[in-house]
Amino acid sequence: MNQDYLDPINALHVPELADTTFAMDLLLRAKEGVRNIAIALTESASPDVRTLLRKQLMLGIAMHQEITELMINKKWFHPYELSEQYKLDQLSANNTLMIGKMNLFPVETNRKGMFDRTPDEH
Amino acid sequence: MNYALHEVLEVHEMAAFKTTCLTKSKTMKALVTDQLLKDIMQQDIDVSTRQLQDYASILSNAKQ
Amino acid sequence: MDNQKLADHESLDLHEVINFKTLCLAKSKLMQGLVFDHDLRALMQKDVEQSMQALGELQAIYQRAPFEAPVPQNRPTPIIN
Amino acid sequence: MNPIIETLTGMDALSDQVVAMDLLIAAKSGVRNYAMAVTETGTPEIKEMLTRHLMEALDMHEQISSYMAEKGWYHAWDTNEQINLDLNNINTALNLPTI
Repeated sequence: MNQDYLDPINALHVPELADTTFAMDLLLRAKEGVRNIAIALTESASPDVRTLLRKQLMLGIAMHQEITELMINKKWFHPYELSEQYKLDQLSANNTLMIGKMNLFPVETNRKGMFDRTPDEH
Repeated sequence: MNYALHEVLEVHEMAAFKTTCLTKSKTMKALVTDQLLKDIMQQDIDVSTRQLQDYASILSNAKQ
Repeated sequence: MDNQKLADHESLDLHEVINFKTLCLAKSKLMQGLVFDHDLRALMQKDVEQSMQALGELQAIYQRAPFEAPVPQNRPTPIIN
Repeated sequence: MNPIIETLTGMDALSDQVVAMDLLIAAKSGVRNYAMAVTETGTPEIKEMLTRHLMEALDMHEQISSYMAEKGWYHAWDTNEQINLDLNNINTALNLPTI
């Protein structure tokens, strides 16, 4: 693996990789959101809570549909061609595994000093 | 009409669930005495019947 | 009915939904700075607006939870020491 | 419930309540199942159908839960009362004769 993260070759395909990841994240969140609201609905008894949750459920389903269509149009998601989808799944898993192996933050990340207490506390 | 595989599986899942629900509601309705509960169950039976017909048409479309 | 306290179980599920929505809002807002595609960014912005609206409405109802309490200005325990 | 079956099974104490509860649980799992299914589909035709079914399942859930609340079989706002009812039902179920 190329250990030089500043090597311009690494910038190749980054936009695709980033956007497919974020779109997938958005899709999974939309999905999770619909399920969460549906479960909350089966637990709610107050009429106004139910009305609100129902409205948000419909919005959530519509949002899920929009993301699905966007991802299909951009060819980031292939629900109808499973082997295409398989390739994408493996690719993004491999790419992300590669990132996982990188030592991205070699220096101390504790930034507490930057948010220190107010001056008069000393 | 061509559907994605996971969609067909999902519809199959719902059809199986609804089939048991409908069967149960139909048999249980005979055991109930309260009229209001009977009405609700009849409504459930009607709705479930319609839904199952929807599934049947989707599933037969999916069959090649 | 409208100003009545909520039931225990529905308050707990509201808690789940609110926390989830909060995280979603934060993610969609922050990730807009990272995406390249314009359509995806526009959709994320739409999600931000919808989530803000939804979160506000959920908060308003959440105030009627049986365990509601006055909200302090900051988180109770600072991690900086 | 039908008096003959009631006495036959010793369920006179539970009667319609069991059936209503079963219906409530079915409606509840229905809503959850639909929410799962709806977020797994992309074809508009299937999605619309499942969304419509989800709404119908929600209506059914609402109807049956308010019916049970009216009958005093379901105490949404009083957890203690609900626990008492649960304990009662547990006992009745435990004491049912096995045929």
